[in-house]
Amino acid sequence: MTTKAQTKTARAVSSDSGEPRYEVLELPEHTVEIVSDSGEGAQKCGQILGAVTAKMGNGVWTVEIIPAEIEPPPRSPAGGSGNRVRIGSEAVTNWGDETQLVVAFNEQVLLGRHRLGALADDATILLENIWADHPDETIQSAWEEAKREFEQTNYRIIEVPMQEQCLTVVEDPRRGKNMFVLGMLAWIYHRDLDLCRDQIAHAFRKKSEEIYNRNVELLDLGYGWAEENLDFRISIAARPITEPMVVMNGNEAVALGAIAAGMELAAMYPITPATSASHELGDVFEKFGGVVHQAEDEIAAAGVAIGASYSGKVAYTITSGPGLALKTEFLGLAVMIEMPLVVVDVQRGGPATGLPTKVEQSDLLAAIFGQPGDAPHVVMAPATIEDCFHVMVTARRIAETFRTVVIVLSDANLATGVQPFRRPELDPAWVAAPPDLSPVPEGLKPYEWDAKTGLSRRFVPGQPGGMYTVTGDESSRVAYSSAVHQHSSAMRSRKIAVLQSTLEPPAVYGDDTGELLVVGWGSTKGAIEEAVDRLRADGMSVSSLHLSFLSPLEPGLKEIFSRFEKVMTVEINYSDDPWRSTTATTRPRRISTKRTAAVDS
Amino acid sequence: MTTKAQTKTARAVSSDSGEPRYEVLELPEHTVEIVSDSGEGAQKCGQILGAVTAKMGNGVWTVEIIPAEIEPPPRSPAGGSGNRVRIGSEAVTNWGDETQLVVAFNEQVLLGRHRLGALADDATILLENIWADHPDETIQSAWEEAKREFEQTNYRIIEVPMQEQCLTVVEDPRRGKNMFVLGMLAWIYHRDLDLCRDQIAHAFRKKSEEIYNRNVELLDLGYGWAEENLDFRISIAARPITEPMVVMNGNEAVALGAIAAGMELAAMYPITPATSASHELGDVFEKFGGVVHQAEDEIAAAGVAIGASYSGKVAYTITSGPGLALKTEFLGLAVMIEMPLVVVDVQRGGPATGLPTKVEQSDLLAAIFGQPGDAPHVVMAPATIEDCFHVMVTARRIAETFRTVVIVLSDANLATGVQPFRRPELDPAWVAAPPDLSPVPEGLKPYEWDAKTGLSRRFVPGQPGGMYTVTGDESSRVAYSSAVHQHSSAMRSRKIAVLQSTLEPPAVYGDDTGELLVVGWGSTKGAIEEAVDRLRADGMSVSSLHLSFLSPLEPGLKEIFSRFEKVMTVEINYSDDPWRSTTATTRPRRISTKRTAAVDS
Amino acid sequence: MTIPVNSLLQCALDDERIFERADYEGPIPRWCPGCGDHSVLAATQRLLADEQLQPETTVFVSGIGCSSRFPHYLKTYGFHGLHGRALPVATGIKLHRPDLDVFVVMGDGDCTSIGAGHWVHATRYNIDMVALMLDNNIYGLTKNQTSPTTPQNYPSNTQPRGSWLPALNPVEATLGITNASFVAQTAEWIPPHLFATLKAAYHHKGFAFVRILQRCPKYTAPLFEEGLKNPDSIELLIHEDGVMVDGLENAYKNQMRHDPSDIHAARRLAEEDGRTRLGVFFRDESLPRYEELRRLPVITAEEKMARLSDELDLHAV
Amino acid sequence: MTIPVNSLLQCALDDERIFERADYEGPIPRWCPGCGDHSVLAATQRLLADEQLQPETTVFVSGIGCSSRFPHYLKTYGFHGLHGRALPVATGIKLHRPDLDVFVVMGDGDCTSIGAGHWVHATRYNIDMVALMLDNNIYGLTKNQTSPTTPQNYPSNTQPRGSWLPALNPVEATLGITNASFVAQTAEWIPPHLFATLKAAYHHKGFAFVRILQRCPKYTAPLFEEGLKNPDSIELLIHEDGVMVDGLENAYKNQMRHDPSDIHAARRLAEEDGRTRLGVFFRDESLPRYEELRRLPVITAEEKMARLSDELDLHAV
Ligand SMILES: Cc1ncc(C[n+]2csc(CCOP(=O)(O)OP(=O)(O)O)c2C)c(N)n1
Ligand SMILES: Cc1ncc(C[n+]2csc(CCOP(=O)(O)OP(=O)(O)O)c2C)c(N)n1
Ligand code: SF4
Ligand code: SF4
Ligand SMILES: [Mg+2]
Ligand SMILES: [Mg+2]
Repeated sequence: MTTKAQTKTARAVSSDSGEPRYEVLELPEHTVEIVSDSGEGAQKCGQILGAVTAKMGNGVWTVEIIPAEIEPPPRSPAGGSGNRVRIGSEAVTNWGDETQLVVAFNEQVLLGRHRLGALADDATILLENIWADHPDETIQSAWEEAKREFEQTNYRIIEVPMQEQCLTVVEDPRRGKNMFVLGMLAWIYHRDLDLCRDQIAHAFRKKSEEIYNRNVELLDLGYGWAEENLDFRISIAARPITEPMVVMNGNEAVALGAIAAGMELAAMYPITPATSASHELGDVFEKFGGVVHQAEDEIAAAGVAIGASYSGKVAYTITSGPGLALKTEFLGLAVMIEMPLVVVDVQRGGPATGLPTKVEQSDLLAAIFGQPGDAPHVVMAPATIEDCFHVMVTARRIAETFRTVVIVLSDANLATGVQPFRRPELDPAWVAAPPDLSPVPEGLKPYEWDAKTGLSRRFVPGQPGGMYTVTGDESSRVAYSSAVHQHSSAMRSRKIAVLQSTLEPPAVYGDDTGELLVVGWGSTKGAIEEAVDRLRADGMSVSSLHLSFLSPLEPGLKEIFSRFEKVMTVEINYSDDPWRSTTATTRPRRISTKRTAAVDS
Repeated sequence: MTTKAQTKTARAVSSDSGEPRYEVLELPEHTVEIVSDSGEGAQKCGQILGAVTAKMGNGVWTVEIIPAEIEPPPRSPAGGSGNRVRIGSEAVTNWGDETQLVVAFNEQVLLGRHRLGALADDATILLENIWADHPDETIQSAWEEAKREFEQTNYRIIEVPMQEQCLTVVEDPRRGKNMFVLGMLAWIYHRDLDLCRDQIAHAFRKKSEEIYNRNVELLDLGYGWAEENLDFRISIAARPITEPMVVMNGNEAVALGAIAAGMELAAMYPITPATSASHELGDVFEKFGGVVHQAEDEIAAAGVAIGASYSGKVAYTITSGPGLALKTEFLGLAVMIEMPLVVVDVQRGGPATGLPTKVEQSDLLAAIFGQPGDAPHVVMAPATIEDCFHVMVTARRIAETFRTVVIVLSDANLATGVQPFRRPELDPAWVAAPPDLSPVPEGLKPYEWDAKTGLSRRFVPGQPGGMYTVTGDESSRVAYSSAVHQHSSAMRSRKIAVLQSTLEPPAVYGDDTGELLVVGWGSTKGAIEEAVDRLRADGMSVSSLHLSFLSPLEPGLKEIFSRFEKVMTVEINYSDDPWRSTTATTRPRRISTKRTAAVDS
Repeated sequence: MTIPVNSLLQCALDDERIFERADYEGPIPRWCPGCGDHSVLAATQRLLADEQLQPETTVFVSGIGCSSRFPHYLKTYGFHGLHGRALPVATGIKLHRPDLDVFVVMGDGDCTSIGAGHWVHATRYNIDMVALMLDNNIYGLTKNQTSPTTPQNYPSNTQPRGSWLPALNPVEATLGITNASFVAQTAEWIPPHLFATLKAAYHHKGFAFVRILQRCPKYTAPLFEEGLKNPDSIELLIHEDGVMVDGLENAYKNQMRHDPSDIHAARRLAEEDGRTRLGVFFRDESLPRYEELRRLPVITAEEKMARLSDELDLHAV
Repeated sequence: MTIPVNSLLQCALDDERIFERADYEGPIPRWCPGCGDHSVLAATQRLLADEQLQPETTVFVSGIGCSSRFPHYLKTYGFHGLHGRALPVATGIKLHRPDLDVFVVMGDGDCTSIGAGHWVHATRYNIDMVALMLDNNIYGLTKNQTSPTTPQNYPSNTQPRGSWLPALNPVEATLGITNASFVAQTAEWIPPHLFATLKAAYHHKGFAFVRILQRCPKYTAPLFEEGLKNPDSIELLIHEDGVMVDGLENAYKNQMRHDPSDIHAARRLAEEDGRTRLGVFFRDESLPRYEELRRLPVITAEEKMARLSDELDLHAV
């Protein structure tokens, strides 16, 4: 046995003779990550583990560890690629705290994760041991140096002869380790091997039978090796699944949600972390009569979506911060001409190129206030991956009913997080009705707003008698007077007020009154509610409130706030510097936290 | 005499025999406008009247009446072109209320102004009378119809045989009426004829002596005609000018201010109402070593300005709302790379194409919050035409000192308004020092912020030892960790806090405490302060406060607000619909007025 | 879009309406007297009547500029959008609704300056529509600023000492873009030629780019004097596959046969050499059209949900 | 800008430093193994040393993409800006500081898709700088989406059933733009040709546009196989005024004399016909350069204020 037990151990594990060779830790939850050089397949290993875990009835949240480069040099701290899986006995709603169990394919990627503070101080680490005696001396000494750095920690490092083992089955261990690791983890977490095999078959469905067989062989090898050599297993209770579930990431949910909403045109320009939604859609949209148009830039993507909406069914455009910036002018136009449009902004770190693969919620103010001129519109934020699906149906409906722009603020956390959720009960009524192309009744004119609701009829090309020219030029459309402008401004704002009046006040999570109310929106919901649970368990009087609409706000907030002594917001963005002596006035002041540490990669 | 006195008269004018043929009204102020088809020169007439008035020591505010089309059809209500001049015995700071005296070259353009509500109910109107007996019957009947519409009002309409008179001097009266009218107005307002002749000479300095002579002849003709035929004159006291003054519009002031600030590159793309600043500059900038670059679009204009700033002296870009929208992404970059940059936004009505020639202050929120990502920067607003000059000097200095973006919010009101102000005492210290190209001291690195101030040194190409790559990619510049991002976010925000700490609290206009405080910013200052004066004269307890900085805010506001029972803001933009039931929370709520009526054209 | 095509087709077949020119006329245009935009509008209305296009299935998309006010003066559907962005909007319309007849009207600044990127890509997409660029060599609406097509040394408000660069040649540039399928040039002051060119563009299957030389008496009158006064400065390119106008032979003596399938000849003829050439430079209907490569099945909401359910199965736990 | 030019010039004359390649080398590049960007970087460093360019007066401007990381790996000044917007930034630098040597590095998406409008206009401005387009026929950094230069039918993540349109030909397109003054093509896997082309571009006075065929082993390996394995698929354009590389005759048998002053021949040769042509297609130093048309006097702050005072006089009351 080549495993070398470290002197430091995270947990006391009995290994006296006579007792079972391993201890089973019964835990409510556990977080594991697999990290390798990119191209070694750690991501696939994590994905399969996540899927199997979901099928077994555990709560699970999977998130990718993405290196900054396409293919960073091997064995570099910044180059780690992989997956992080949080497994729970109850539903898991966020990526949680530090990682407790790490499988690392080399000590450098481990070092990268360590330096980012991503790992629990007492983490257990399963580390490929081939590097210690590597013929290349620089590698040997890098190994030694890393080991010294780890000695400052309480990690329990278990060296695993992954390559040695894999070479008994495959020639190139780079193409096999991941399934060997999957086997180890299956043993540790008591995963069902049949389910593992099913998922392997699904993952390699486009590959040959031979490849499937080899991967299963590696799986069994890892399982067997762990059984023989490891001294701990982890058991996390699961509830049997009683209702049909699906598992996917937030971008896939957005793509499928768009289909469910009956949208037929997605106009986009590639940008991380939004693009994968269009990869998913590009693959399947055709079957639904849909088109993914990759435009020459984000401006054109907005224009194409607006042109498509104008000519019939509501279209959408999807992007991230820099692309949202470029669409600004077109969004103002869409508000002015009251053109239904859905815009998905999958937020990343900003400003400018910023941190393209990292989560941030810093596009909020730009989404609400970014368009020059008075341009009232709707901003919504899904809070979960399930929401990412349903928000598209709602957004499309609001856009169409209120002839307005709906910006949907997703983020990198939702986009790359993978989670099971209740399978949507598909309803054909979600699909937009075909536009009415019947003749426009005599005498009906465009811009004849109902003064009470601010709503007016949209005429669609093809409708006899409806011919007119939409324009963002307030003057050439009606007249060049301030009374006209005042009225149309009122109408554009009023319909948003009407929308607001149809919304329900949000529900407080926790007690209805108390000392502290934590207010959030978007992908922080799971984390905030879990924090509230923990604090309440500690006896603190904390509740939380999650906003689904950022503009207009849901009604009743003032009343809810008044029931708590203090109200704070938690957002992943940077507010004014506390140094700042500013006082009073109308500027939004937000308390915020940067919370990118845990899964920073 | 062809003048036909109307039955309705605005003021009782004694015309008994024995007394003087005319009455002199002694007034503290009066507002006159000259309106014609475009191409008939009413604008020139108004400009000369404004300049003469300023030279005589009166307060004056001149503003253009601009038709929506380049060359609208003659005699159309929407086609009126001209100038509006408000004359006072004290300084005049805004365009005031309705017009009291109108000179109209035809009844249709008068109708246009009337329908916009631009005229006082008891206005006196001097109207060209050629149309009444025009050979074209449709014109005759249009005249009759218009006259009927005017009968609903209390206007005093005096018909003037302008064309008939002018034909005694020129062949084409379209090219002479404006100077005839200038003569009439010179008589009415007791304007100095020598000054009028000087200004005519200046206005036609590129034309022949013959043209000058003919115009002076027309001036005298109009003066004489008025003297013989009119029954009223207006006398507005003036103070002799004791200090040197200049007169110009806000766009010219911005252009000359940019020169005074030592800026050497203006990058722009044409857009109303910003373009005229670049016309002015295009004419003179070369003499100062400057370049006006008309880029292919607003995005490129921003990029060119940033590239120029990067390579040395701070550059600026100038635009209006739709252009600001397009620059959004580059502004985020400039904040991220801490590149000094001045952006002038001459606001117009929005959103989208909106009302290109009309004033609005609706780009405020987009200017402050429009950039995706956390992008703290500076937003300032000149309140007067004089400010338009000086703000450029301040903006350049702040941009450079704090390595930040400064957005200057001017508007169509300032851009086209003409007003005399104290001649700037030019100071060579305003001019940016040439960038320091000496070697960077050993060991000094970019992004080495002073943690207290958030400031760091900018390395300029040409400096030996300073070679590095600026980047908007937070990861490729330092490292891809949340700690780095947190720190750099803090530094980018802190320097704005430091700037704020250097600002003075704004001064309250009126009493320091009271019932109501009116808060404004930008071009509304004159109007707000005049309103405060009037209300205080009526015994009301009202003061006002004008903000020069919108972000960061000047300090001490909370304390000032606390001294008043109520605080309201007055802005030219549309806030939420009052229908809206929203409550509480962090959204800025603004009380606003649309105030485009008075000079709407 | 999937729904209305068939029913509209049916409707078109049943349609017994006959349209006169007046049926396409909107409010009185607000261009300057003598502005060339008037002529283009007139020729367009003639085309619409000649082709009996249904007003309700015809869409004019424009940017911002004097020329871009075009749609307001027609009684069809219109989209007067953003400066420089007419082509993406038109692309969206045609991708969603291939049954509509789409015309795009742009100014020279609109198309070749702020809209240059879209111009390149719309040409490349080769979607079936007519794109008219009304080229007055100046920014009209914003009052006299240099445009990319302003001739070298011609002064404007932003370049008061004359434009610094030679004028961009939009025909040459479009001919350089891969997948360009129809490139023509005409002059609005020769109405029969203008009409014939619009007609050829309308009948072309693909993206038909027409540069129309357009007088702006307000700002660029001198630039069009030669072309107006001296017909010999103009050369007409004639061909059965291009444009042939009976009756112009006398006024325009310079006529040259040019086969629009010859891209090399087209590029040579497009070059600046003192002559103004009018006609179809290039035309090729065999090139791929972006919207056709994406044929969409028509499916109902129920079918959609059934197929979506299949997709969800792939994600099932 | 007005100030430093003279002193820098003096400094350059006094300069006795000699630069080695290593003096231009920054941190280890983070591109994939085998990525063609490595070769371009190496050739560029060789050029800098060969020309003894001062690191502090040399600026590399880029957009966003794999290729746009270029400036980080050099020890000169660098500006890694926004996707598609390298050219306006470079324009601003060179307008303000004609004394600097400016190089622009763009990807194919960067330059021909989102940056297309700037590409057209930078070509037209003809400002003295070198513009390199690293063309791997794909979006690399964002992981495999179709670019305008992706060949027809080649699949990607956004067009999984293959690109719908034929690839845009950037050389042909650039040659269509009025005032284009230098257009060349090279391949990074032929280092001597790459180097010679960069050198010619650097010595050209004006805007030198170089399309570099660049391998992306990660996403488009098959597209470069033919060019790599079969030298006969390549034809070198040779001329004294273009690029001539001794020693390539044996490996690359197809050599063709082409005079880069001949725009017609250039356009023909640029067309897609199965051969990959490398060399200088077109070159003309007589065309106007935008930055030169705007010569700026050097004046002091005091002089400025004196002249500004004269301007104020015109506005005096
Ligand atoms: C984003 C944006 N930038 C600038 C403008 C201002 N603008 C309106 S029309 C125009 C150019 C007009 O020239 P052209 O396109 O040639 O059309 P023309 O008026 O000559 O017909 C400009 C710059 C605008 N409306 N929007
Ligand atoms: C405004 C904006 N849109 C999109 C992106 C995302 N993005 C980054 S690089 C890139 C394209 C990369 O392709 P290419 O320009 O060909 O360079 P390569 O990576 O292939 O070298 C895209 C779309 C961005 N950073 N900014
Ligand atoms: S300015 Fe020129 S283009 Fe515009 S309407 Fe007048 S003549 Fe026509
Ligand atoms: S993805 Fe392609 S272009 Fe990018 S670094 Fe890798 S090989 Fe090079
Ligand atoms: Mg034009
Ligand atoms: Mg590429």
